[in-house]
Amino acid sequence: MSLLKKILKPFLVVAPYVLRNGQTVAYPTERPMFSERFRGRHRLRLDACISCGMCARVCPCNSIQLVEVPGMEKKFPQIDYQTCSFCGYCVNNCPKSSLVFTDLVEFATTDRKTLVYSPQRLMEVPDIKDVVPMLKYRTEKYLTDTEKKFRRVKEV
Amino acid sequence: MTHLGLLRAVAANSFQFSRTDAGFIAEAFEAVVSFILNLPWIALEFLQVNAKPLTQVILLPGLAFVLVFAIIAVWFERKFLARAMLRVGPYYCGKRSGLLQVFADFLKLFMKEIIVPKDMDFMFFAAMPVLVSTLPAMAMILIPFDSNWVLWDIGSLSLPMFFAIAGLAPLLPIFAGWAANNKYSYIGAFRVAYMYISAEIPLVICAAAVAIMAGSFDLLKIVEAQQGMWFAVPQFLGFAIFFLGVIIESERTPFDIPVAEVELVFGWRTEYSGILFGFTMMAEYVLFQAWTLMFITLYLGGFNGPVLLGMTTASHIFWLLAKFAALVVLIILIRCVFPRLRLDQMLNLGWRTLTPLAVLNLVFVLALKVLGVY
Amino acid sequence: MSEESLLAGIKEAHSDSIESAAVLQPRCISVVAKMDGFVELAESMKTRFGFTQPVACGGVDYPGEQRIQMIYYAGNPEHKVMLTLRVNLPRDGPRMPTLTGVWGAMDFHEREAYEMFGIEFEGHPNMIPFLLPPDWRGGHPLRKDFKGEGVTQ
Amino acid sequence: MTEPIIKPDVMRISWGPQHPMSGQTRILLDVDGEKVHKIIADLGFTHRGIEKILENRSFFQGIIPIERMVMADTTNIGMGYVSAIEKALNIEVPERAKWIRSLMCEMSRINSHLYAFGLQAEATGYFPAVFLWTTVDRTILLDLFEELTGARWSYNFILPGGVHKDFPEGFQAKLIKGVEYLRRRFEDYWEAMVENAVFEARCNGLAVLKPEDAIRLGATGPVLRGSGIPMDTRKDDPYAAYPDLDFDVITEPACDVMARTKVRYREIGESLKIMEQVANEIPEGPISTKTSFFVRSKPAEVMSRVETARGELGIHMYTEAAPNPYRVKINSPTLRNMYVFERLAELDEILMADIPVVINSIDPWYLDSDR
Repeated sequence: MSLLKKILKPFLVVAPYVLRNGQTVAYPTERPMFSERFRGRHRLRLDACISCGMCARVCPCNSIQLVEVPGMEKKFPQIDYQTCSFCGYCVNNCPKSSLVFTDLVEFATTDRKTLVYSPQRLMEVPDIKDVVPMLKYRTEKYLTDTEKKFRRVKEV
Repeated sequence: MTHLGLLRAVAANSFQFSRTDAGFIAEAFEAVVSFILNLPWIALEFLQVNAKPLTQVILLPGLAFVLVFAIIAVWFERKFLARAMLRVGPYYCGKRSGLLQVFADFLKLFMKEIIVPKDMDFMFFAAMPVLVSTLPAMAMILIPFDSNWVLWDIGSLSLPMFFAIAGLAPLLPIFAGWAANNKYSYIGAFRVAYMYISAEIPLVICAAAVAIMAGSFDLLKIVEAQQGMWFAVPQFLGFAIFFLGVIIESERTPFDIPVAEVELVFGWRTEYSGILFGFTMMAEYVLFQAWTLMFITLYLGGFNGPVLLGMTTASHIFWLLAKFAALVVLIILIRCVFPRLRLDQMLNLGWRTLTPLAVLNLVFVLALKVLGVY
Repeated sequence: MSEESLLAGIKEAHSDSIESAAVLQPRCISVVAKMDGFVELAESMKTRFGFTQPVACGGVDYPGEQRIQMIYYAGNPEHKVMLTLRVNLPRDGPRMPTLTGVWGAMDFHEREAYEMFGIEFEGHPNMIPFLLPPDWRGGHPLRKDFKGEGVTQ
Repeated sequence: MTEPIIKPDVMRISWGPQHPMSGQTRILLDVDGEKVHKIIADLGFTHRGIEKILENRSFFQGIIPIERMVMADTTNIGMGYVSAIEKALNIEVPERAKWIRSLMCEMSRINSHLYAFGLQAEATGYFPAVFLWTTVDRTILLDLFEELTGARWSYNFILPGGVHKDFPEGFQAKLIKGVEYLRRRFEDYWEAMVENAVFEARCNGLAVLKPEDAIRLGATGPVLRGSGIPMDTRKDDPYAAYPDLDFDVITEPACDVMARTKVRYREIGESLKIMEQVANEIPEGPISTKTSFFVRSKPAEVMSRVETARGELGIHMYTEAAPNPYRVKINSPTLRNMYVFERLAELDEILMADIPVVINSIDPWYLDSDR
């Protein structure tokens, strides 16, 4: 009898899942919203940077270099995202908070040289709509409403 | 001169073509020209005579049925399993339904290189997937879709013939596994051998019980005998055994032991690539189709069902296909629910449980027959 | 204090084959053994003092003092104390008897020490490279003078 | 690795590293038909020399490579390394930081156990449902991690001296919500997988590791507890806030693959209990003591042991007057359990079909064993 229960019970558990909705985020049309502390691409505020070089010294992956910027006297950090591990040491140890994280994660490119971001490129963060043109919805996270389909939170 | 006579003349003359006889050449030329000119009429006559078998070969138990089922079943299985896994399944090809993904995958498999490993018997290796996918399809021509919609009506030989043709299928994976010259294929092939023998014997005993109950080996008569009550009711044991047997024969979870992906890389299919791999995948569905149809014919009343809209043949075909679809959904659901059994457990199940129970079922049916209930 | 009493027992029983012994930190004792009678000491650790659970072994290189210290880690499941049993080896051509006869699980770890430090274990059943590729020619990576040369042949 | 000579009467199969279930390792199997006579593990495909890398990094920078040892279980590994640093440098950790550390360790443990649980399902051929369910449920934990630390996989949130940041606003409520959700989900796992007749048939009585063998072969973690021995570093050598937390050491007496699976299942329940306790009872206070990034240490030798999801991780660290450690010896749990796996073929009868089930019952993570 218990064997029969062990054969039939899994059916009753699994079968309702077929009627549930998938939990997949259909990426180019949907994109999850990240939290405030999310470590995505950096943004550099050139006016606040004092060129102390702390970020380059603390970087465990040696992906930060100080380079010259045309038209400026000082040197500014250039980040190589081929090796960056997004550990956040540079952001934490920045004395003037001139390096901050954004929630941009779209790094895909056809040339790996373009993954080396110069200070000028680090300065401006592109709009998400320009990076992912097919994006229609930003979705909320699982924890808020797991059992249902993601509510479309806000249209981009 | 009838067209057939003309054909015969052409055939007879062509044997003598080596003689350089001018008159003969002119005659032959004339015959060929008249044959070509009469070709449309020959074709028309051929079609007139063979309209129904042709439809059957091309449409219902034939090519279109097999291909459409394979396409729909692959698509459905992927979508269905994805739902059970909380995924969405194929999504982008074909407007979110993912139906075109199957065609895209087929095209991809077709384009891919067929990798030929070293020291293998290539002709043997390449022939097997094609045969594996066509043999069960040949067994399907015996299935009655209606009392006058049977492609190969051989009367009281049809049930043994089905087992004879479908019983050949397990031989081919064994050859394929041997030909591939790979250790995993080899183990997979031997698993096939063990598994099919243990499964086929209870299946045959169950089929024998059905034949005794119906009083005939003719599949049509078996179906007609189930007009009052499906054989699944008096022979519940046989029904359950044959259901397990269908899953075993079509190598589906929990009995996909010969191709167990996480144990043997892909069992006897390991070395296949490109379109040959496509054929082996196709074979799984064709086997599945043939055995499920047989199962319905033997136990679930075949094409029996209430006549809809006064169209007897159409409604019979509809009922058979409806039962078929329901079974397919059930068997695919089983795939989401159960893990795979081990080979020794499977053999224990086959020899120690299913075979005695099948014999018990046979005895029960004989008792019913002797007591005159049936 | 279980580790104190254990340590006292060890010191008393094996005073002649122990160079020094101390409590490294709570629940961890450190015994530095002499090369002579090392296997017997380990055997006695296992049978008499209950260090039946092998954990690992590894080495530390001291190029300034021209020695390599081989450390065996073993646990005592009863008192939950970890033993580090050490022995000093010369830096060039270090050889020592294997402890796989005492703790079978040291098999993998001794093979690792063999390729990482170049310590030869006499009587080891399967002394072949473990983590490094079989055609490795770059020397012994965890020695302090390894600079990464010859890594790519 | 050089292969021992093949006996003529037995077939030797190279299982991995291209096998769908093997992971990044190769296992040589001597099989006679379906029966496995001998298992030889060939490790080292993912050796990266982490011990050598750590010698060349400052204490803070070393956290990043060492967390790459087990990606599903980064916090526990980082916890071991950081507590070794703290012992070497004599850094005091505030009480609240300890509680946050315990919370993260437990979340990490659930994450890793869920992955192991799903792989166990997949190894028995139960691919469709449970592996993907655990993947979906791990997303809950990853979201919580992201809310707290900002990263979804490798956090380096536990730093010498405390933790990086305090809870964000409303985080405790989310924790409770997540715990409740996971509790609900685990009932499904139990009924669909552990109580499944076919799964039981596959796992019951398979690869029995008797308690004395488990000790003798040096098993650790859920493998040891699945053999009925209540050894858990969180109790034996407490670290972080574990002395103040209320939890049980899970053991199962059956000693087989099923027992190990059940240990993981029930340990997830204990971890959820701890998560709930932390969310409700966490003390107020500072979260870290100020520690310089380029801190220099004194000569010292310390040993830190933590209970990761796979078992006891030992970090034996030697320091001298320098900003980086002199030598770090990592006693990884998977390497110990791999030896147990190698010997299992001698202790119990294992069939070819059982190999993926048995190897996933010890929950191997080859980046951990190869370092």
